[in-house]
Amino acid sequence: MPAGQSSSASNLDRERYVARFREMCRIREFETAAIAASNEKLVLGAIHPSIGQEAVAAGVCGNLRRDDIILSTHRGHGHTMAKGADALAMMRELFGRAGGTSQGKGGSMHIADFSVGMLGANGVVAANINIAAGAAHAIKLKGEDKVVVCFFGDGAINRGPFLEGLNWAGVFKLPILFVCEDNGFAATTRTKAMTSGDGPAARADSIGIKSETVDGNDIAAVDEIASELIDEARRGTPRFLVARTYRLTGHTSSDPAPYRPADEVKERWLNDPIENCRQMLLTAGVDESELSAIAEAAAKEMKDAYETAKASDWPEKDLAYVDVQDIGDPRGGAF
Amino acid sequence: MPAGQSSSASNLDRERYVARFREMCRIREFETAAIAASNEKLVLGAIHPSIGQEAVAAGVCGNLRRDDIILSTHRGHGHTMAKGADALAMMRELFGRAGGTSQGKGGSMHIADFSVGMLGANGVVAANINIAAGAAHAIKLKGEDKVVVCFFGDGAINRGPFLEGLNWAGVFKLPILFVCEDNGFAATTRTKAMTSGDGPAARADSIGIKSETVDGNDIAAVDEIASELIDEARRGTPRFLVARTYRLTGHTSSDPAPYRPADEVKERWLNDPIENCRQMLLTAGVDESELSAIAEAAAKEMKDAYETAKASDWPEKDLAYVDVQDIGDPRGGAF
Amino acid sequence: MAVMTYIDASRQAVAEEMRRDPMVWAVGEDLGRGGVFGQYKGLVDEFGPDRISDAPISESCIMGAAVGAAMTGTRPIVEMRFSDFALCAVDELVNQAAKARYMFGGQTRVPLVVREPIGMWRSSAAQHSQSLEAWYAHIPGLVVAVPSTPADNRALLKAAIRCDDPVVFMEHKNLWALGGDVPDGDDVAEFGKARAVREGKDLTIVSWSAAVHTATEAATTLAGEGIEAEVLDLRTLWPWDKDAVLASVERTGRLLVVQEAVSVAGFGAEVAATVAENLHPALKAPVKRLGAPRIPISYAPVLEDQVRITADAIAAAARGLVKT
Amino acid sequence: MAVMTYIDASRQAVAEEMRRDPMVWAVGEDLGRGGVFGQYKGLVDEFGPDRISDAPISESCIMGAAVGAAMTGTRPIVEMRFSDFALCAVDELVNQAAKARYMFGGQTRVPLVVREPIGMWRSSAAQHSQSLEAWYAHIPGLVVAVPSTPADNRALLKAAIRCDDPVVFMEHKNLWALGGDVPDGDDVAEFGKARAVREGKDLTIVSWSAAVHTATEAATTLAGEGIEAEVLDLRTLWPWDKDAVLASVERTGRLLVVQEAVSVAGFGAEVAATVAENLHPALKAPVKRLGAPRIPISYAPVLEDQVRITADAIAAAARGLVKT
Ligand SMILES: Cc1ncc(C[n+]2csc(CCOP(=O)(O)OP(=O)(O)O)c2C)c(N)n1
Ligand SMILES: Cc1ncc(C[n+]2csc(CCOP(=O)(O)OP(=O)(O)O)c2C)c(N)n1
Ligand SMILES: [Mg+2]
Ligand SMILES: [Mg+2]
Repeated sequence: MPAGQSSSASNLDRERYVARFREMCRIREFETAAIAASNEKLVLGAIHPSIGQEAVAAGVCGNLRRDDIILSTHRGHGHTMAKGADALAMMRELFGRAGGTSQGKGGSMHIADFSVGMLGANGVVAANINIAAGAAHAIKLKGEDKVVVCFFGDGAINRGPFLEGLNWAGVFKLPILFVCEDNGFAATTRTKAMTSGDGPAARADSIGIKSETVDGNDIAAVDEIASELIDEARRGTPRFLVARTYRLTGHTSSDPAPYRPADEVKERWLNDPIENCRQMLLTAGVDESELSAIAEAAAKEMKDAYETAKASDWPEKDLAYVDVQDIGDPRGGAF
Repeated sequence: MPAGQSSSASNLDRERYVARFREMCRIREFETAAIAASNEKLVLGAIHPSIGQEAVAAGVCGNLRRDDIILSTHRGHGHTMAKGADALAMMRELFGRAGGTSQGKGGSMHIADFSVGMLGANGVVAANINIAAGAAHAIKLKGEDKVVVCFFGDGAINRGPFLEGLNWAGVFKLPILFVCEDNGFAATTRTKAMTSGDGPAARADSIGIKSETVDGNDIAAVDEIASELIDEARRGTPRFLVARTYRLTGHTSSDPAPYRPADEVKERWLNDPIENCRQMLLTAGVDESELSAIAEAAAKEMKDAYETAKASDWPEKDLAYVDVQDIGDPRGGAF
Repeated sequence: MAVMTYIDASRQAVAEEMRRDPMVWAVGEDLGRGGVFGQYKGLVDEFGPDRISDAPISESCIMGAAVGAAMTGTRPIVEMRFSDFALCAVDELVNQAAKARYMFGGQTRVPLVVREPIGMWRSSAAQHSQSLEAWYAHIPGLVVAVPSTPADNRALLKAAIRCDDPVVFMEHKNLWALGGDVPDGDDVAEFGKARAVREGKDLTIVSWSAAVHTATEAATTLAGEGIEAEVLDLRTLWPWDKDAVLASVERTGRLLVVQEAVSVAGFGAEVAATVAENLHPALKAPVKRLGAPRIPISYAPVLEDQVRITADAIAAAARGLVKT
Repeated sequence: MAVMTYIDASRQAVAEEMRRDPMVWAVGEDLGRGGVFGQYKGLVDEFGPDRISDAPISESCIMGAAVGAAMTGTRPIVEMRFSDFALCAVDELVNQAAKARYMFGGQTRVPLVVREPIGMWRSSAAQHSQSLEAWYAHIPGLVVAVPSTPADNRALLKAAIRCDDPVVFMEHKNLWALGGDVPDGDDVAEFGKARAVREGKDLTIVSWSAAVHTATEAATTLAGEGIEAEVLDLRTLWPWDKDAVLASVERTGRLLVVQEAVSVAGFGAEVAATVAENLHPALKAPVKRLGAPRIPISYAPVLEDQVRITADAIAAAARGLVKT
């Protein structure tokens, strides 16, 4: 099947896409709960919702094994959850509580769960690209049968690591798939206005990393092309995927995004990937009630996560001095 | 005339190419003298000869006005001289003497002559690319009728600034010509081995900076395409030129370059751009004696520069404390 | 005299200097919509998108291009958004901007202002909270400004924009909303002049940036106990007002340096060492530094607080010194 | 015991550790041909191009990829060629490598050695001569090693390669050719232990890297005049051997810190401040630092020398202290 076209409804693997639907609902509900918590000042640091982009996370990560690796960005909840991280531990992390994925030390922008191969979101745009190349390099050195997926946004393609990391992957023939989530914006800026040339795919191709472009709001399309590219990447051909999508919320949960017309956003909501998926499944004959039950279960799961996180303890103070490094007293000269 | 093809000998602008020949001879002789001085420990810091690449410097810079701007690399003698810097002042700089272009503070790797628009060689590969973009940005902001030429090597295309600077030039539509001197090597490494994809031209095109490729050992070809691209760039369309050439010496004057076969080097010497130019001029009817006289004059000029530099004073010690910055006492806490 | 916030004072400084000199321009991500903290809000309307310029996410090029544009007659103000992101542009700042004038033997100058908001601010965690002012104080060629008040933010930023050398201008994120009196007119600071926030005879507290306020709070507490602390705000770390600090400590006989940054190899070490070198016989107590432990900054407030200096800690240290 | 150069000692350390642990690998520009100074000469023959790996000119990716490869079970040695070029990879080192273990709550470690040759060396000028060790000492999460002898270069590099945290390993370019005794066998240094180069009762000279040799030369001169200087080589700046320094100064009553780096905000300030804080009553003279003026490093030898500390200057400063 050519890249970027989804299966027709008739021969759809229903179980597979019901699972993807569930994952997308869980991500949406997780972030909805997190935004609420942020508004209530229960979550203190900035959070960057991926609402509207869930199909990319679910479609790509659904094709990975547990010991495969991903690296993510500031907008990393979806990827992390889709890779298998525990939602409650993630929620606790956002609340800065004990039992958080990183014991409350990282928060949303540094969400990570190494136990499921999620090697970290990153607060520095594009910094994850070189790190991901290195993780793939280690796989090659060790002769492991794993692959790395590195997610980043369309704004990241203007930073040096985009060039350096892709070149590295190409030179060393590393098992890595780069996924550029092209949501049209870099914070308040339309990315195109600050990008010269034809964009991520053209750049990747010129660096010898063959690209495909997909409708990032079509879960089946993402799922299929991701499966293909991940297979290739695993065999040592680095690949590149551009997923065209849209950030339905502001840049952060506190950004009302006045820099884009209300009409544009309204129209984009009509292309909500979760609703798209639901329609696809309905067309394929899945029961509406089954899907509603999934959506409700997701909502309940995240509501519970929110409540449990809220009731969780703060981390022990002394944890501040743990895991700095093995040697040297960090307290010297301090207050 | 299509890019990359030189004028046929018959309708050659002889005066123009005699001038280019002279410039190339001067560069060759300057560096020959500098290498000798380096072997004698009269020049202390590393020097990176551009022997074999003179046609790029002469062909490109010959098309610039005095107030146009260039930025260069560690291998910058040729560009600097071709832009009009005084050879004796440059030689003094390499010797670290008073009267050097930078008063002996910079040396070969930081050779610069702002009075002729030469804004500096750079000790950091690719760092000049962003600086050059900024110089072009200032031209645009001020509405000046100038252009910037930024030289760099094929190894520089793997550093982040290559991407960032080209993108910047494209986004802001800056008057700049990027010239990539592709000599096949980055220090002891064959650049291709560490470069993924189709190389500088493909990358530039993908960033929206249209490229041309030229035989960098053919002075007429370089001259013609440079003239064309500089015109375009001056009008606000950033352009890119790849000049294929070869570094006939080692990476530095003390590098015997054992990492490449003697045969390869021998063969490349048969494509010496100066000899190519001489043959072209002879074919066009220029007297052999005229060309010999030019070559000899260049040799004498540089021999004299060497002798004068050698006899020049050291800089005044206190100069060390000058031009740090306008405020603050630099001596505080020092020995 | 007007009452104004720290952020508004900076915006006014930029606007006034841009009116004064058409060669001044600002460049950074999202500036056309006011910048990430709103420091540039509205400026694009007055000055247009060429002079309040958006930029790609390319810190290295923002800084590098500014070096080129500064060497060729313009006066760029570079916005790094968070000082942490300036770590993507260190070659451009340290190897290029700081050295160009010297390395080229005085043929050029680099009148560049690098705005790098620093410091801890509501759970911003390890990559958005650092205070690395000591790094830049160590680099020949750089000026380092660390304003603590709206008045200083305006006056120092104006001075920075007029300075012919590169200035690292570090505003503290937790001060954006702080209000204060700001003199009218063309109030341009002189670099290297400390401000006496408070006079006192018992000890000298030297500080800068947001920590000045914590130090001042501690001094108020101490005053209630009969301990009179002199509080000096350095305002710039290079040049720094050695004379004022030495004169004060000569009088008080005691030095306490208070900084938000990591104490180890922080700028406080420079101040303490200088005082110890110069005033040994006059010291009634050992010099003392307070700074953060050598740990990254956490997200969870309770852990983040472990890195946060408090007025209590300062007061306790001051009491300790005075008792000696 | 064998006599060996500083560079050979480092090569031996790398080779031995690579034999010992198949997860150790080195990556940097030109390594396949031995690296720019020949530190890796011949290693590719034994270990192959995957483990002695060339790299594109991409310092940011060399460092960043090493972070990723270190988090996933390998132990990369990263070659930065000149410490100045490491300024192209500061985000990767400071925001990523140094913070990952902490920021991710201990889920990972970054066993990474960053080799950054430092220092002045035959007219290398402003962009190839810097000594920025103080920067890294200021960054939580980093170990900083600054060996001054062949034996230490081998033993510290072995320790660095075995360390589970990132180590900034700064060799001095001017020491490559220095010969010296190197113990046989598996000599692995303990970080944070100073070496007493020389004992003495009249003053303590604290130094590190190449400056240790200049300090020792001065101490020999001083001994001829009856002044016995104790010379301590810190060997690592984080952790640094505070105990040894304090014990020595407690005995001698006098401290002189000697560094090649810029004095202002250099690591010498940390040492001097710490001693002044802790030993004020025991000091017979004020603490004193010697370091470079705050100027970039010139190309011309006569100007470069203005930044170069001499044994004479050290001896003069020591005499001044002892007279007090
Ligand atoms: C190096 C760096 N520069 C700037 C920022 C501030 N910043 C955070 S997210 C963002 C926009 C990123 O855009 P994009 O890569 O398209 O990702 P998206 O937010 O759209 O998911 C910016 C500029 C940063 N985190 N790191
Ligand atoms: C950032 C950086 N990394 C490494 C070096 C060391 N170095 C100097 S020149 C050079 C090779 C450059 O190759 P290329 O760009 O092709 O230029 P050429 O030497 O061939 O003219 C290298 C690696 C440097 N100067 N700067
Ligand atoms: Mg985006
Ligand atoms: Mg080359």
